[in-house]
Amino acid sequence: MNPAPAHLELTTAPHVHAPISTPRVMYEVVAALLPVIAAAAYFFGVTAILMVATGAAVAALTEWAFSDRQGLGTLRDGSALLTGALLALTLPPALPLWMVALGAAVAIALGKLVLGGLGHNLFNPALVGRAFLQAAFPTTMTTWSAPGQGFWHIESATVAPPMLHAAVDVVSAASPLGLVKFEQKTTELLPLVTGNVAGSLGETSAVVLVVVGVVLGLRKVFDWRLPVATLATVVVFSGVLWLFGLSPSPAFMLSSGGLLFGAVFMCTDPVTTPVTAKGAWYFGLGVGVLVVLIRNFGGLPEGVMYSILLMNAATPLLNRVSQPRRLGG
Amino acid sequence: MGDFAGAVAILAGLCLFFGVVLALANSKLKVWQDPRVDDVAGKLPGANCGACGQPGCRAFAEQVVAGKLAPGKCTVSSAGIIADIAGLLGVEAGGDEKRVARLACAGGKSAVRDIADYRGLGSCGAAAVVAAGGRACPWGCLGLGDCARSCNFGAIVMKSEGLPVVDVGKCVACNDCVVACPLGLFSLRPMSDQILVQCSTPLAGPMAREMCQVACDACGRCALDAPAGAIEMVGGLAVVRAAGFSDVKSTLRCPTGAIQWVEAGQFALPKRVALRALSLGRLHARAG
Amino acid sequence: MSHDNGPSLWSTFSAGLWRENPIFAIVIGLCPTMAVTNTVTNALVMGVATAFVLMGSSAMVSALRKVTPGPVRITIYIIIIATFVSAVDWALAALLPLAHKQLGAFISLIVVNCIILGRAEAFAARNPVLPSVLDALGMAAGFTLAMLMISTPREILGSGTLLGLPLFGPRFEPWVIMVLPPGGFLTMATELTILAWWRHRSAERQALAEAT
Amino acid sequence: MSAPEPTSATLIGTLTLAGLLSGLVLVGVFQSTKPLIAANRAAAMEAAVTRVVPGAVKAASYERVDGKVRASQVAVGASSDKPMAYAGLDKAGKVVGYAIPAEGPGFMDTIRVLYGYVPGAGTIVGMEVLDSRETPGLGDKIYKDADFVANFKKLDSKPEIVGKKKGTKSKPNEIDFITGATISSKAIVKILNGSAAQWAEPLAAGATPTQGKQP
Amino acid sequence: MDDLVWIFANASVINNFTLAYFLGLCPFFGVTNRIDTAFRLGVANLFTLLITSLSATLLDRYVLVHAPYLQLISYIVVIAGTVQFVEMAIKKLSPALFRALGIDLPLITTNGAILGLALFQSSKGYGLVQGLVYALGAGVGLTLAMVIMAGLREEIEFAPISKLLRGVALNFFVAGMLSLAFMGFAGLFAKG
Amino acid sequence: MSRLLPLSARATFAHGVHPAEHKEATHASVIERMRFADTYVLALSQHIGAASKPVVRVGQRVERGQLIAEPVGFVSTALHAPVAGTVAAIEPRPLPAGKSGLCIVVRRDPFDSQRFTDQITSRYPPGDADDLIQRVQHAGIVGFGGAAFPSHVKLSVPEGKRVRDVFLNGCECEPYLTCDHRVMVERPQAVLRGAELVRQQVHAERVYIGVEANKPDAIAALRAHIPALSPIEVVELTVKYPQGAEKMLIDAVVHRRVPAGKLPIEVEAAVQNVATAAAIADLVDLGVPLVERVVTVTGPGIARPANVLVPIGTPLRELLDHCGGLLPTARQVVLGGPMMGLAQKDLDVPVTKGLSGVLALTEPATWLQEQPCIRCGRCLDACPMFLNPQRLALMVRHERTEDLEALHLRDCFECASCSFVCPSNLPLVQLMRVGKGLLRRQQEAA
Ligand SMILES: Cc1cc2nc3c(=O)[nH]c(=O)nc-3n(C[C@H](O)[C@H](O)[C@H](O)COP(=O)(O)O)c2cc1C
Ligand SMILES: Cc1cc2nc3c(=O)[nH]c(=O)nc-3n(C[C@H](O)[C@H](O)[C@H](O)COP(=O)(O)O)c2cc1C
Ligand SMILES: Cc1cc2nc3c(=O)[nH]c(=O)nc-3n(C[C@H](O)[C@H](O)[C@H](O)COP(=O)(O)O)c2cc1C
Ligand SMILES: Cc1cc2nc3c(=O)[nH]c(=O)nc-3n(C[C@H](O)[C@H](O)[C@H](O)CO)c2cc1C
Ligand code: SF4
Ligand code: SF4
Ligand code: SF4
Ligand code: SF4
Ligand code: FES
Repeated sequence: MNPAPAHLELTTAPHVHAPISTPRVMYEVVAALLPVIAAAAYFFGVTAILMVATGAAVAALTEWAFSDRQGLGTLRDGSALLTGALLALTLPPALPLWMVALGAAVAIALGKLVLGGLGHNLFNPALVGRAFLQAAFPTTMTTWSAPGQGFWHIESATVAPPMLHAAVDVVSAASPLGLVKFEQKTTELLPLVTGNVAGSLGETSAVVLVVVGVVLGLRKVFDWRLPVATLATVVVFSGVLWLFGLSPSPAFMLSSGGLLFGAVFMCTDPVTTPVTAKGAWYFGLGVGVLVVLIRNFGGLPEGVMYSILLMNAATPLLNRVSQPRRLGG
Repeated sequence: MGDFAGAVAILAGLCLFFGVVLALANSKLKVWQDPRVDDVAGKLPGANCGACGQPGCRAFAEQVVAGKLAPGKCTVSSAGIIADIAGLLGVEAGGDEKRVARLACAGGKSAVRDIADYRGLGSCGAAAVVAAGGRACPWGCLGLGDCARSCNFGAIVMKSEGLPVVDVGKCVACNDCVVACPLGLFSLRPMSDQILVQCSTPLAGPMAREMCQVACDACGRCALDAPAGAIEMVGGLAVVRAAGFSDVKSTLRCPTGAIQWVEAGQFALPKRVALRALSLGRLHARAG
Repeated sequence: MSHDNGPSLWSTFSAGLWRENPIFAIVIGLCPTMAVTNTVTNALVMGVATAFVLMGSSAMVSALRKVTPGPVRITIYIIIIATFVSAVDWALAALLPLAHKQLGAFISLIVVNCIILGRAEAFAARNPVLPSVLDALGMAAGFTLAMLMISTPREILGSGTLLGLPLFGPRFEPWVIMVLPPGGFLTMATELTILAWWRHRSAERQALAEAT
Repeated sequence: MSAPEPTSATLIGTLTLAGLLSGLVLVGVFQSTKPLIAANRAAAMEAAVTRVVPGAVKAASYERVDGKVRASQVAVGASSDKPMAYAGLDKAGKVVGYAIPAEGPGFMDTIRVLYGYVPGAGTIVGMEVLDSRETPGLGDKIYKDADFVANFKKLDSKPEIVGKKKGTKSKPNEIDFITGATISSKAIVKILNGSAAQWAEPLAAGATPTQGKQP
Repeated sequence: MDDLVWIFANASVINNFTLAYFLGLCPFFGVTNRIDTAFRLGVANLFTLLITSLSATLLDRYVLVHAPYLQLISYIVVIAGTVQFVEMAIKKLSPALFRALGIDLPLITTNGAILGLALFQSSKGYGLVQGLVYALGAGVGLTLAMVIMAGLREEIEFAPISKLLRGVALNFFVAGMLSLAFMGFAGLFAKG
Repeated sequence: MSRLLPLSARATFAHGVHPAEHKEATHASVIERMRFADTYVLALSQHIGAASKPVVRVGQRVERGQLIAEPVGFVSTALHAPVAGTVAAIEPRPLPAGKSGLCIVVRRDPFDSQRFTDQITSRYPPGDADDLIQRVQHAGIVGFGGAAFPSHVKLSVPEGKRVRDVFLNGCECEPYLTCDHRVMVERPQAVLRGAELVRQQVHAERVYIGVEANKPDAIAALRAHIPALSPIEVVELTVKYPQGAEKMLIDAVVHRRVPAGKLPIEVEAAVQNVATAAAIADLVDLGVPLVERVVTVTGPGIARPANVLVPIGTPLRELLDHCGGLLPTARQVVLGGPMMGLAQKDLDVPVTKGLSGVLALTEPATWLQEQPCIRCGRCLDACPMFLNPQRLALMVRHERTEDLEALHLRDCFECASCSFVCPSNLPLVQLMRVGKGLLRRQQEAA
C-alpha cells in the first residue's frame, strides 16, 4: 500500500507558475520609489519624507477602513501604500500635510474603492487624488517652494492646521514650466537633469527617474511600450512644433515638469492603461500629444496629470479597438 | 401696436408651419402597429426569461397577438393574468401542464464519498473541468450551486447536504438551470411525473453502492415491480418511460432509495412514504 | 390612471417630496441640479422659478388634455412650458435683477428641465387639474429640497459661506472644487450613496421588526 | 386606450391656436415687464459707469460708426448692434471720462468688462468685470482681488498695457499679474488693449459731447 | 481661422456641454450604458445641433428682428417640431434604428444642449459659419463625453461594486472623475 | 519578431512562456520496463473520435497483442490486449481526470509467458507497405503527443490537399517530461525510420524533426543516424513553451501560420510526435500493435523518478508503486505535464494511450492566492494564439457568450501560458474551459 495522502488535492492546470505575483510587483515599484524619495529629500529636506509618509499612511488607513477589515484585508497587496507614496511625490513641497492626507484619502476612496478596489479602478487613483487637490486648492497647489533650503527646514505652511492655510507665505520659486509659459524664460538643462529646480517632490531629478525607469523596464515590472510611446511622442511632436517656434525644445520638454515621473510611474499603472500591446502604443501617443498641446497651448503650464487621466478615461475604448488579431485569423 | 401683432403673428406662423409639417408627416409617415401588442406586453411580467421560447416578453406578446402562441405559454404569469390576456384578445388561454426542474442525483455530502479536495473557483462549471470535483462520483451533483445562481426566480436553494432543492412553487420551467448544470443533471418534467430516478451513474452493483449510498445500482427491482414498459433498465440506470407515471409501489423495493415517489419538491418526501421506503428498501438492502 | 380610485390628494402631493423625489428617486432634472447648486441662494431661486413653471404648465396641460391631439402634443406642451418660462424670466429680470444675472441662461433652460415635460407627460396629461397642480407642487418642493441638500455642502465647503454669509475665519481654505463641475457630480454621488445606505438600513430594520 | 385619429386639420388648427394664444400671453407679459427690465438694466449699467469713471454721476450712451463716435439713441444698458461706450457725466453734465464695455476670451470662457477711459492721455481710470466664468478662487480674482482691481485706478494704456509678475511693476503702463491666475490677468490686459486701440482715436478725435438720451 | 479653432475647442472640450455646462444630463446618464447606443445618439444629437444652429441663425436674422424677446419660445418650437418630425421619419424609414433608440429620441427635444446651443450662439453673436462650427464642436464634445462615459460604464459593469453604490450614484462618481479629467482642457488655445 | 533579429539564430514562434524545466530528474533515466500487473483496464475510448467496439466476450481468453476491440468508422482505432489472460468484465469504469466510460477489464494469466503471439505478426506481415493507413488504424496507434488523435487519419491526405512537409514533434516543451527525449536518444533509428515511412505515405518532400535546444543528446543522436542527402532535417529550436503545439512548431520551423480554426494540412503540413513515428516503425518492422508506451513518472513527490515502458491499462497505483510510491509529502498527482496536465483524484484509474507523464507534486499550484486582475497584459503577451485571455476570463465569469465568440474562445487550445504568467494567479485556462462548456451547453439548448 502507498503511504499516499488520504485526500489528493485537485487544482486546475497549470501546476507550475511563473515566480511573480501582484503584491511582489507592487513592492518592486515601492522599492523603485526609494531613490526618488531620497532625491526629493536631498532637494526639499525632511518635508519630503514627512509628506511621503503622510500620503502612504493615510492611503493605507483608508484602504483598511473600507476593506473587509479582516486582518490586513486588501492592504497586503501593497497597492494602497504605493498609491499614497506616488501621490505625495507629485505634490508641491511645503503643501500642508492635511492636504496631503485629504488627497490620499480621496485617491483611495474615490479613485479606487468606489469602483471596486484593486484592479477595477478606471482612473489612476494617485492622480485622482492630485486632480482633486489641484481643483480644490488651485493656488496652494501651484506654489512651489525653492529647493535647497536646508534639510531640517520646514515651512510653516506644511504644518498648517487642517482646513486652514498658512499665515505666512512660503519662499516660492517659479517652476521651469511656469517660467516658460508665463515669462518666456527657459531653464538650463543641467539643473533640470540633476533636479535642482522648483517642482513637485518626485519629479525634479531627471537622472534618477531615467535610471529607475530603465531598471523597472528591464525587470519587466511594467509594459515598456507605455513610457516609450509617451516619451517618444512628446519628443517628436514637440520637436516639430519647436522647429516652428511653437514649443520649447524637446530636451526641455522631456526633462521638465512631471513628464518623466508620469511616464515611469503613472503611464505604466497596469490597471488604468490598456491591456493590449497596440492599445499601449495608442495610450502613449495620446498622453504625449495631450501633454504637448496642454503645455504649449493650454491654460496650464503642465498637463501630464490631465493627459494621463484623459487617456485613462479613453482606455476602455482603446482596449476595445486594439484587440489582438488571433494567430492565423 | 404693430409690434404686438407682429410678435403674435411670428409665433402663430411658426406654429402653423410646424403644424402643417407634422400633420403631413403624421399622415404620410405613419407606421401602424397593433396597439394590443403594447397592452399585452404591459401585462406580461417582463422577466424576459425565455421560458416561452421567445427572445423576450415583447416578442412573446407579438406572437400572442398574431395568434401564433397561446397566452398560457408564458409560464411565469399567474393564471389570472393569462386569463386576462386571453380575454383581451378573445382567445383560448392554452398552455401546457406545469413543468418543473428535476435533479437526477441525490448524492449529497453524506451519501457520496469525498475522495479529493477540490481547490479553486467555486462554481460547478469550474470544478467539472478539474477531475469533475472531489466527490467520488463523476456523474453526480458537484454541489457548488451554478444552478441556484442561474435561477432568476429564486427557485433553487442549496441545502446543507450540498444539493440544490427546487421550490416547485417558484419554478417556472425557464430552462436556465438545465443549461447551467455542467453535468446536465437537471431536466424539465411535468408535475405529474411523480416517480423520479434520482441518480445518473452508469455503474452497477457494489461498485456503484460503494461510491454512493443512494446510487442506482441497476438491480432492476423497480422495473420488475412496475407495469411492463413503465420503467426500463438502460445502461446501468432505471429510466421511467411512462408519462405521468406515479405508482409508488415500484419504488418500495429499491435497495438504495435511488428511485422515489415525490409529491412536490424533491428530497422533501412525505414522512410516511419515506419511512416505508426506508424500512422496506434500505433495511432490506443492508440485510442482503 | 383615473382619479376616482387613485391615490389621495395628500399622497399625490407628498409623493414628489420624498418617495418619488424627482432628483433622488426618479433622477431627472439633473441639469439645474448640477449647474446652479454652487450657492444656496441660486438653488432657492431656481427652485421657486421652476415651481412656478411646473405648476402653471401642469395646470394648463391638464386643463387642455382632452383637446390636445396626440401627434403634436409634445410640441404643444413645449409651447405651454416655454410661455411660462419666458414670463418667469422677465418677471425675475424685472423684480430680482441680481438673481436673474446670477442664474443667467439657466432660467431659459428651465424649458428643457426634464421634470416639467416629464410630469406633463406622465401625470398632468392623464389627470384633472387639481391633482396635477398638487403633483406639480410636490415635485417642485421635492426638487427644491434636493437642490438645497446639494447646494448646502457645496457652498459651505466651496466658499466657506452659507447664503453668502461667511462661516469661518479668514484663514479658512475653501475647497474650490466644490463649486466646480466635478464638485457637483461628487456631492450628488455622495448624497445618493448615503441615501441608498440609509434606505437599505431602514429596510433591514423594518424586515427585522416584521420578523420578530 | 386608442383614441380616434385626429385629422390633419385638427393638428394644424390646434398647433396654430396654441401659438396664437402663447404669442398673445407673451406679448402681454413682455410689454408689462419691459419698462421695469429696461430700467433695471440702465440702473445697473449706470451704477457700473459711475464706479469705473470716478466723478461721474450719470451716464450717456455713445456709439462708434465708421471710426467716428456719436451720441446714440440706444438706452444705457440696452443691447445694440454697434460698439457702444458710455460717457460718464459729472453733476454739471460734463463728460469726465468714458466707460467702455469690452470682451474677449478668458481662461474658461468669454470675459466681459467695463472700463473707465479718459481720452487724450489714454488713461484707464477703473475696471469692472461684468460677466465671466473664470475659476472661483483663481480666475475670479480679476474682480475679487482688490490689489488687482486697484491696478486699473490709474493706468496708461499708451502705447499699450503690459503685465508683470506680481510685485515687479514699475512703469505707469504696467500692472501686477495675479499669482495663480496669470492667464485671466493676461486676458484682461488683452481685452483692454484691444478695445482701447479701437476707441482711442475716435474718442480723442472728439465725439460730439452732446447730451445723450436720458433713460 | 484662429477664432474658429477656439470656438470649436471651446464647445467641444473646454466648456464641454455635458461636463462643464451640465446640459442634457438626463439623457447623458440614460443612454450611456452601451457604447454603440451612446455613439448613435451622439451623432443624432450632432445633426440636431447643426440643424438647430442653422435654424436659429435664420430665425434671428429674418424672423426675430422685430421681436427678439420671442427667441426662447421660437427656438424651442423649432427644435420640438424638428425632433418630432425626425422621430416620425426614422420610425418610418428605419424601424430598427427607432427600436434601438427607443424612448431616447424624444429626449433630444428636452436635451438642454440643443436649446443651450441656440441661446449661447445668439448671445455670443456668432454668425452663420461660427454658429455651425460651434454646433459641430458641441456635438463632437457631446458624443465624445457620451462615448467615453459609455466605455467606462461598460467596464464597471464587471467590477465587484457594492449594491449601495451601483446605479445612479456610481454613474455620478464616474462622471465626477471624468469632469475632473476634462478640467485639463481649461484654457486651451486661450492665448491669454 | 525575434526571428528578424540576426542575433537569435534559433527558430521559434511569437509569444509563449519559459517555465523552469525540471527535467534533470529523468532526462538521463534509461527507459525501463515494469512488472506486469494483475488486472488491466482498457477504456474503449482511448482517443478522440468514436469509441472502439469490443470483439471479445466476458470470460474469453485473450493473447498478448490480440485484438479485443475494433474501430467503428474512420476516426476510430483498434484496441489490443496488453497481456495474455481472460476478459473479466466489460463495464463502465472511472477514467483519468474524472471521466468515465466503458472498459474491457483483462485479468492477467499469471502462468503465461507474455510473448506476442505469431498470430499478430502474421496479421501484419512485415514489409507490406501497401496500405499503411489500414494497418496503423488496426494496430491502434494514436498520437503520443497528448491529444491521442488516431494517427492513421493524419496519414491519409484528403482529396485535393497535399502535404509538402512532415514535422516530427520532438519539442517536449512541457516541464518535467522526458519520455520523448528518451525515445529520441535511445531509439533514433526507429524515429527516423518512422519519419521516412510517414513521409513516403503522404508523399511529402521533406521531414523536419523539431527538437528544443535543451536536448542536445537527442539532437546529436538523431543527426548521427541521418544518412547523407536524406530529406530529413533536425531543427534545433529555442526552448519555449508551447513550442510543441503543432501550430507553433510549424510557425517556428517554416514560418507558415495555420489559419484560425483550421488544421496543419491547410499549410501543406502534417505533424506527428517522435514516439508516434517510432511506434509506426515498430508496427511495420516488428508487427507489434500499440499495447504499451513510455511514461515519465517524476516530480518531487515520487520516491524514484523514472521513464517507464507501461502496458496500456495498467492501474495508476501500480505504476506509482513501480517508482517507489508517493512520498508522504505528495499532495497532488497530475496526469500529463504540469502546464496542461490534469489533477487526478483517484489512483485506481488506468494508464491510457495518451498519457505522457505522471507528476507527483508536493506544492499545489494554489501557493499563490488569487488576486484581482490588474490588467497588466502579461497574459496577452504570453498567449501563443494571440487571444485576449484577460477579457475572455471576464466574459466567462459574466457568462457573456456572444462576447466569447467574438473574442475567439474556440481558438484557445488551453496551453495555460496565460495562467502561468498571471501575477494575480487567475485561473485563466480553467475559465477558458468553463467558457467552452458554456458555449457548448448553450448551443445544445438552442
Ligand atoms: C506625474 C505628474 C503629473 C503632473 N501633472 C500636472 C498637471 O497636469 N498639471 C499641473 O499643473 N501640474 C502637474 N504636475 C506638477 C507639475 O508637473 C510641476 O510641478 C510643474 O512644473 C508645475 O509648474 P507650474 O508651477 O508652472 O504649474 C504633475 C506632476 C507629476 C509628477
Ligand atoms: C482647476 C484650475 C482652474 C484654474 N483656473 C484658472 C483661471 O480661471 N484663471 C487663471 O488665470 N488661471 C487658472 N488656473 C491656473 C492656471 O492654470 C495657471 O496655473 C496659472 O495661470 C499660472 O499662473 P502663475 O504662474 O501666476 O502661478 C487654474 C488652474 C486649475 C488647476
Ligand atoms: C500546448 C500544447 C503543447 C504541446 N506540446 C507537445 C510536445 O511537446 N510534444 C508533442 O509531441 N506534442 C505536443 N503537443 C501536441 C501537438 O500539438 C500535436 O498534436 C502532436 O505533436 C501531434 O503528434 P501526435 O498526433 O503524434 O501526437 C502539444 C499540444 C499543445 C496544445
Ligand atoms: C508599474 C506600476 C505603476 C503604478 N502606478 C500607479 C499610479 O500611478 N498610481 C496609483 O495610484 N497606483 C499605481 N500603481 C499601483 C496600482 O496599480 C494601483 O494601486 C491600482 O491602480 C489600484 O487599483 C502602479 C503599479 C505598478 C505595478
Ligand atoms: S432556473 Fe430552473 S429552477 Fe429556476 S425557474 Fe428556471 S427551470 Fe425552474
Ligand atoms: S451515484 Fe447517483 S446519486 Fe450518487 S452522486 Fe452519483 S449520480 Fe448522484
Ligand atoms: S488563452 Fe488559451 S491559447 Fe491563449 S495562452 Fe491562455 S490557454 Fe493558451
Ligand atoms: S496576466 Fe493576469 S493580471 Fe495580468 S492582465 Fe492577464 S489576467 Fe489580468
Ligand atoms: S434636466 Fe434632464 S436633461 Fe437637463
